[in-house]
This record gives sequence, C-alpha cells and structure tokens, in this order.
Amino acid sequence: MSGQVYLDYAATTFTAPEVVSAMAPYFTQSFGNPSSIYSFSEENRRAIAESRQKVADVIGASRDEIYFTSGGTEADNWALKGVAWRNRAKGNHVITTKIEHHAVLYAAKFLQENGFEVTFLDVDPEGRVRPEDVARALTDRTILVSVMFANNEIGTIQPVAKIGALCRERGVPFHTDAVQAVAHVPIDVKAMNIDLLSMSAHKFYGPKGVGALYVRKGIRIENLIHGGGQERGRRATTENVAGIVGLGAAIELTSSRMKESSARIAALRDILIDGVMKNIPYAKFNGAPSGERLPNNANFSFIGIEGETLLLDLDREGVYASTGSACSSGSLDPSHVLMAIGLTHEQAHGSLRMTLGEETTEEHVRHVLEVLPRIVKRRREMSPLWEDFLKSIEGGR
Amino acid sequence: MSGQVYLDYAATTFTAPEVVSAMAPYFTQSFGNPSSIYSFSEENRRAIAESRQKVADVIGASRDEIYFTSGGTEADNWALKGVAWRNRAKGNHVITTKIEHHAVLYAAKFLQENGFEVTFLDVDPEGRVRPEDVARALTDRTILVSVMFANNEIGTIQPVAKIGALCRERGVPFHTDAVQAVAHVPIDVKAMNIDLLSMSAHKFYGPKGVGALYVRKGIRIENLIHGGGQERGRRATTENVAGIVGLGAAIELTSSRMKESSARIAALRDILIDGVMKNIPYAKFNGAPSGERLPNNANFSFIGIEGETLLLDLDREGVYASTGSACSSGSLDPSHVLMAIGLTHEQAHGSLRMTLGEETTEEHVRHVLEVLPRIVKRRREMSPLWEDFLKSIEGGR
Amino acid sequence: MYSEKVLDHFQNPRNVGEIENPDGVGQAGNPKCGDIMKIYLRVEDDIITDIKFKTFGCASAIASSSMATELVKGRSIDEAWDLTNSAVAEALDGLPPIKMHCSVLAEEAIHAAINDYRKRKGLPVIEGKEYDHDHGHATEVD
Amino acid sequence: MYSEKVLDHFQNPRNVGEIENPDGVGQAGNPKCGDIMKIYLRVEDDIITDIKFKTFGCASAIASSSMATELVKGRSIDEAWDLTNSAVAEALDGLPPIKMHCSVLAEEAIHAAINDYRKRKGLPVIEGKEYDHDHGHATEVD
Ligand SMILES: Cc1ncc(COP(=O)(O)O)c(C=O)c1O
Ligand SMILES: Cc1ncc(COP(=O)(O)O)c(C=O)c1O
Repeated sequence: MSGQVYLDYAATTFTAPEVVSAMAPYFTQSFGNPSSIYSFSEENRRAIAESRQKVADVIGASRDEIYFTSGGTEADNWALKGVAWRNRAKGNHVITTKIEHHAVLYAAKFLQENGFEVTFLDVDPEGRVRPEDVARALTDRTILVSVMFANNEIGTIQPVAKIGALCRERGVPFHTDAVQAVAHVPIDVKAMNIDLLSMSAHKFYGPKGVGALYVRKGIRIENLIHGGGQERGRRATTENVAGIVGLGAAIELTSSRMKESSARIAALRDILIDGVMKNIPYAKFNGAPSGERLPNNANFSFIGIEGETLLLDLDREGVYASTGSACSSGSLDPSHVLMAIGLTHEQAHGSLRMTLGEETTEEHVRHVLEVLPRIVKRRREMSPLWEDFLKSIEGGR
Repeated sequence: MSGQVYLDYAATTFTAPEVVSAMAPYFTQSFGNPSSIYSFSEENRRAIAESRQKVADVIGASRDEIYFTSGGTEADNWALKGVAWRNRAKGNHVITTKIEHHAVLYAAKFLQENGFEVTFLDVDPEGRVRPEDVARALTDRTILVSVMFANNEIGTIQPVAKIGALCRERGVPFHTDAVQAVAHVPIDVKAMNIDLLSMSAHKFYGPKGVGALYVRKGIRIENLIHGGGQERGRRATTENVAGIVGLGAAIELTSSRMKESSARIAALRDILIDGVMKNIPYAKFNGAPSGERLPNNANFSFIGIEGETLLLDLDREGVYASTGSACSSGSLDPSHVLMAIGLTHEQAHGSLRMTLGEETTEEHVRHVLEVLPRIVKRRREMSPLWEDFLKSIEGGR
Repeated sequence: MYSEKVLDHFQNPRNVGEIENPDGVGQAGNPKCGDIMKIYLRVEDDIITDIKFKTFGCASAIASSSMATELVKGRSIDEAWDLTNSAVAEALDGLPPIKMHCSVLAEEAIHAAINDYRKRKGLPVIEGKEYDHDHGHATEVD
Repeated sequence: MYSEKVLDHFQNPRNVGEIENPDGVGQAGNPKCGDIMKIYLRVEDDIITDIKFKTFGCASAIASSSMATELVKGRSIDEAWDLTNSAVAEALDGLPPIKMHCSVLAEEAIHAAINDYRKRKGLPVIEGKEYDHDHGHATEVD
C-alpha cells in the first residue's frame, strides 16, 4: 500500500501477517477433517477449540456458546431466522431498527414475507435507538429484539446494555449485530444481557469468509444450515479450520491492542474530522460525537456532490474511502441509514465515510485534508444543486 | 505425512501448494472489499470473475450460473430450501434418495417439518438409484428432484444423465450433490440436464469453507442468506476472496490432471480391493464395481468387528481411514447408506472406507494390505459376533 | 467498472459551466435518484453554437453530460433532438447496465433545453417521449 | 478423545477370551447399537476366580469390558454386583459423554452373568435394574 491511503477499514481489513502465519499449517499440513477420529485430526480439533475459547474470552461468553459461521451475514441471518423459526409457537413479532445492516434488514424482511410482524424502530438524528422505543414496541408476541452494537456507516454506538436489560426483564431474546464492534470496543455479553451476537473476522484483521454467532446457553434456535453434526449439531459443514484459526488469532491480536489502538486511531480520526469541518464549507458531520461512536469512523455529507464522484476523485489521489455501506455501493438508492437519521436525499447522496485502522498514519490524514477540500470545491462548481444551495442561503440572508 | 498413510481423501484433501500460493496475495495485499468501487478492489473483482469462469468451464456451465457458497453443505441446503421455498405455489413435493449426504437429507427433513412432502427413494444393493423409480415418484406437485452424483461412502456413481433427462422432460428442476464428483469424474451440466449442482473446494485440493452452487439460468430459487448485493443479489456476505480464488485454482488444477490421476488412483484402488478380498476371509465389498464407482473409493464390511476399532488400530499403524461418512463418526447410528443397500446392522457397523488421492502410492497400499488382515484377525478373535458367525457357517455345512 | 472514455470525461468534463442569458435551459433527474443534469444552450440560426452543463450525479452522469454536449455542439436543434441515450453510451464505449439511466438523463436534459428554446421562440414543444429510467435492474438475475 | 487408560485397555485388553464350562455367562447390547458384550465367569465359594470377555464394539466398549473384568476378578459375586458403570468409567479416567453407555453395557453384562450363575445355583435372579442406554445425547446442546 505504498503511496496509498486506505480509509475503508469498516468495509474490510487486511488479514494481519501474524494471522496468516497462524493459518498456514492448516492448509497443507494439519489438513485432516476435524470430525475424523484418528490422531491426525487431533491437532485440528484442538486448534478449533482454542479459537472458540479466544472468541469466548473476548466477549465474556463460555466456549460452548460460540458457533462459527461463514461471516457476519450468515450469523445475522441465523440469529433472526433461527430464533424466529424455533419460537413461532410463542409469537410472531420481531423488533429491529431502521439502521441495521442489510444482513439483518433483509433477513427481517424475509421473515415479514413469511408470516412474521416486524417493527423497524426509528433512531434519533445522531443515529441512536432509544431504549424507550424498544420498551414501547415489546408485546406479548415479541420473540426477538435485534439492535446492532454500532452502526457501520455512521459509527454510532447503541445503548446495548440498556436494551439488553429491558429485554432480559421481559424474557425476550436480544440479538446484536456486533460486526463493527467486536475487538474494537469492549463487549461483555453477560453484563450487557446479550443473548445472541454476530461477528465477522475480516473486520478485525482476520480472513474473509468466517464469522461467529454467540448463542447464550438456553436460547432456542433452529439451524440455518442442516447436515452433519459439526458445531455440536448446530451448524453443518466440514469446518473451515484455517479460517477458524484465523478468526481466533485475529480476535486475540486485535483485542489485545484495542485500548492503545483505539486511542491512537480516534485521535487521528478527530484530526480528520476537525480538518474537514474547518476547511470545507457547509460540510455536515453525520452520527454521534466522538465518545459515542466507533473510534475509527468519520462520516460527512457535502451538499451538492454525489458520493461516487468523491470516491473516484479520491481514488485518483490514492485515497480509498466509501460512500455508505460497502455492500450497497453498486446500488443507486441513498443509504437507508442516512435517510433514517433525517438527511435529505441530496445530503444522503453526498456522503463520504472514512474509516481508519492499524496502518493509518497522521500523514495519511494530512494527505486527505489536502486533497479533499480541492475535490469538493471543483465538483461543487459543476453542480446545479450547489448553485441552488448558494442561491438559497443568499436569499436567506 | 512422512510414514503416514492418509486414506481419507473423501473426507477432505490437503490444499495443494499451488492453490495456497494462488490464495496468498488476497490476505495481505489485494485485500479490498470487492464491492467497493475504487481501483484498489479491481484486482479482487477480476480474480473472482476468473474463478467463476474456471468453475463454469469444468462443468460446462456459463459464468453467470455459478454462485459461491461456504461449502457443499450450504450449497445443498440452498438448492433444496431455495427451490422449495420459491416454488411453493407450484407444489410441495420433493424427491430425493435414502443415500444422500446428511446435508441433503437433513435439509429435506427440515422441508418435511415445514409442510413439504418428501419421497426418499430406495437404491439397489450396489447403491444405484433406479431412474424408473424417479419417474414413478414424480407427480404434478413435484417441484424438485435431488439425487447425488456419486455417493461419498460407497462411491457408487448415479445414472445422473438419465434422471436429468426425465426431469427435464417433466419440467421439474433437478439438483445433484456433486461434492464427491466434481473434478474427479467428467461432468457436463448441459448434456446431463442438470439444473442445480453443489460442489465443495476441499474435496478437490482446495481450501475448506468454500463451495459453489450452479443454478441454471431460469431456475427460480429463494436466497438462503439475505443481505448485501453480492453474488448478483443471490448470496450475501463480503466475498471470501482468497477462498474463491483457491476454489478456482483447485478446480482448474485437479480437473486438468483428472484423466491421468483417475487412472493411476483407480489402479491402486483395485490393488487394494483385490488384496483385501483375497487376504481377509468373509470380507464384504460394498458399492458398485470399478467402472461405476468413484476412482478413489474402496468400502468393505468385516463381519464381527466394529468400525471404530478398525480405525484406531489402523491409526496405530499410521493409516488414516474412515468408517462411513466422516461427519457421522461421532454418532452411534450405523450409516444410513450402508443400511439402505441392505446391510445388516452388524455389517454396517463393521465397515471401513478407504479413499485414495494424489499422494497415495503403491507402498501405502501394500502397507495397508500388510497390517489390515492382522488387525481384522485379532479383533475378530475377541468378538462374540465372529464366534456366532463361525458357528452359523459351520452349522450351515 | 468504467471505460477509459467514461473516466476521461468524468475527470476532464467538456463544456462545464453556465451560459449567461442562454437561449434555452433544461433540467432532468431528481435528487432522490442522486442525479440532476442542467443544460444551457446558445442557439444561432437553429444551430447549437454553444452548450454548457452542470451535473450533480455519479461519474457516469457527469461523463454522459460531457459526451452529450460534445455530440450536439455545432448541430442543428433537430439533429440534437435525435441524439439517443444509446448513442451517448456508445460514444463513451459503454456504460455498466446499472448506470445506463445516466445516458437517458442526458438525452432528457437536452430535450428539455431544446423544448425551452422552442417555447421561447414560440414553437410548439415536442411531447410524448417516455424515458426509461429503469435503474439497470436488468443486471439482477431472475 | 480417549484417555491413555482407555487406549491401553483397548489396545491390550485384559481377560479376553472364553471359559470352558463356565459357571455363568451373560450378554448385553445388541448389534443395532453396535455393541455386544459377553462375560464368562468361573466362581468358587462365591468368589469370581476367573472372568473372560468377548466384545463387539467400539474402543470404549472393549476398554470398558477389560476394565470391568479387572475390577471384579477376585471379588465375591455380591461385591461384583455392586460394580457401577461410573466406577468403570472412572477407573478408565473417564469416557466421552457419547460413549458412557459402553460402561453401562459392562455393568449390564456382568449382572447378566451373575444372574445366570445364580439361576444355575438355584438362587433367585436379581431384577428391576434399569440401564440407562442414553447414547450420550447430552452432548447435544439444547
Ligand atoms: C454491521 C455489519 N453487519 C454485518 C456485516 C456483514 O458481514 P460479512 O460481510 O462478513 O457477512 C457487515 C459488513 O459487511 C457489517 O458492517
Ligand atoms: C456428498 C457430499 N455432500 C456434501 C458434503 C458436505 O460438504 P462440506 O463439508 O464442504 O459442507 C460432503 C462432504 O462432507 C459430501 O461428501
């Protein structure tokens, strides 16, 4: 990445070299099927058990509450569909929010098409779900509440402990999509009364294609993927041993340096935010203030400019950023998250997300602060919306 | 694996070193999220497209009919549940067989619990599904037929082309679980009238945790995993780039040497079979004869001995084999496949599967032929069933 | 994703800006879809002697505007009217299916500007054209 | 998966074989579950002076038979009757949950042999014991 400024760590991280090394033996040497009983597969089984323990340790769970999946999306799908399917006799109401990742949102919509009622809660202008709203939405037929731990676009951290407490009080299972939070902010599933939690390795310097779902002991959940008896009968398929080992190594590595990394990254992030707000007129800052957002997330809207334009202009300058969720970059709909916090269509289309990480330096941030104002200025000059905007504020004077 | 004789290639293969090398750049260098639009992710997108093309080429499909999954199990689950869910309006009847892998079997049972009727077809004593039986089972309400390409335990290759032809004639989608067959025997989805086909990379020297489902253009299928727009909106989650590249490299490598490897491996397999049948009294050979079975599969029953005993005794001699499906080794139920071909419980419990592969040598086979007869003899001597058996044949004289 | 031509016209758009006292102005698109295109015309003897645009939108929207203005500059307004979105897209060496609507927008904006010019001249406006704003959902299988 | 002790008793089982003209013979298990255990007793003055077994089954079934015969050899038949499956499992340094039933089988086979001995001696057979042949499904969560 020489000369390149990667600012899309929320979309995916590189796999840390230590993690790659940890995975290496499981491709060509200790490659046995962990379900086999011969001694050759013992190393494999031990490695998987160790990874499971590492995951459990980081979130305060016990090892037999951790199930490996193919990523955050599968974990989210499993949590929502699995709990709903298994508890249909108890009720058909699910509560979630308008700012969830598509993995939760579209799983919830699938449930809606299959006889479930889903409440999609609003959020406040900084992207916070209000616990009172959750409390109010709970009914006797509610069988699941799913509220993300931290939002992937605007970084707002949710009042998860409060929501967890009130769900526990009502005896309703509580799931949180913690894909952006795990190993980046402290999580304790017991203290926070979390019943199910999703994570994905490639968001914390692990490999793509592997994740995990924490399911508290006693929570009833139908399988999403049926077949062999792997993962204690809960998730079938020959174990992705290298991937699971990678997830374990990555969660250990990343959470072990969480405190110092967060501080360093948040400081750079704040330089970035300050610089953008000072040097670009009429920039809008999206999401919650520093203390209540992910340490690595900065999100802005620049009235008059469409996001893709910014990405491509930044790309020419060696800067890789995102507009809204990475997944929806191919789509033309403005981000549902930015709409949910009350942005206009123009603002939502003109958003820029920059997410920092391990290799981000102050030089990187300075580079962005040098090129971005120029880019914004130039593109605004060719925008009819900017022209209208200038007229409107002149008229307002 | 020095001094070790790995004979469980059907459970899983090592990842070929060439494949590992092909995957390497996608962990630490070209690690971008393929959904991102910046230039940094272009390499990724190209690599995924190339892999997709390689898969398509090997089975005679076109690139946009290939969807990557987390393995064979997910592909099977998706095929069954996806087609059933999407076509409920047309009917609720699914046909499959009694010898499918648990991935298909338990997906079918899940459908059964959810309002679908499932016919589980019998097989002949060599493990063949009879096309006439499929034809007879088809009704106006049949929306899917799923018959595996080759059985993972006894190696019998199914009359897939015949079944495909009669399904196409009746307009019923035909799925085949080809996890054991892909890159090992020739497959042409067009010529064979296959509508959906599952594969898994770790069965052909690719990494664990990645597979693919071929879905013929025009086949309607509901998503199994909802979320972002990856895989053309059909299978959400940040792409497992390294895994997908590994699958592509592996399918190319393995199918390119298929002809010579199959011949070499089948020859060794036949030496093994002949030796076992000659040197072990009352050994029973399971499955179809050489021409109609996977080149690498040998399966026997030794009356009087329980399979796990054999595995552990062989393990002490450095030989790694399997009894029935790898997945069910932890279970106590005798293999459903061996029961379906008419074995008694005793025979089913006394089965041994040896599956050969790239690193199998004639020395390996000779080693097995040296140790196995001794092991069988010793264990039989402490078996009350063997005692009974000897009495019964003496009485029979 | 984008052809060289698209990137060139995106990075160095031709005819950006406004025309003071134009002979025709047209606009197409809406902020909901994330694209607004505004076209200014200078017309002399039915010939488009100058044309400028301002566009809010993605790279292909900007490139489509740039290319469309290039294609009609120096043409008669009747020739300009006949410029189709596929001609714009072709001139750009193609657009991704999901972005084809940007070329439609360019056609539409030019039509709007021409009609504005016609209105100012007392000519009847040309109506009835339906623009296909399908956002490339054709890329979605099934 | 298995303790050293289990592997030792599996690989070098004690007391394998038959006793000619035994004083008692018992059998437990069935081929469906994949385990059959047969126990032969030589009893003198109510003391088990010799014991042999033959077992069809997995490693833990063979190890359980071996260990159980060791534990009761030289004991009175009443003491032998009181041998529990958990004592067998403990003596083996534990069995995987899914394999606990093998130790139950050993207890059951010894009981059957003792009852056979009692029958031959004209003593009333001891009844009413229920054997827990749950195949360790306790390992499955939920
Ligand atoms: C909040 C959130 N949930 C779920 C996901 C899905 O994770 P994955 O792509 O690993 O399936 C992501 C990232 O893409 C995310 O940011
Ligand atoms: C025939 C068959 N189908 C499906 C599977 C499942 O594949 P995977 O373990 O990759 O999910 C296997 C192997 O385990 C198999 O042999």
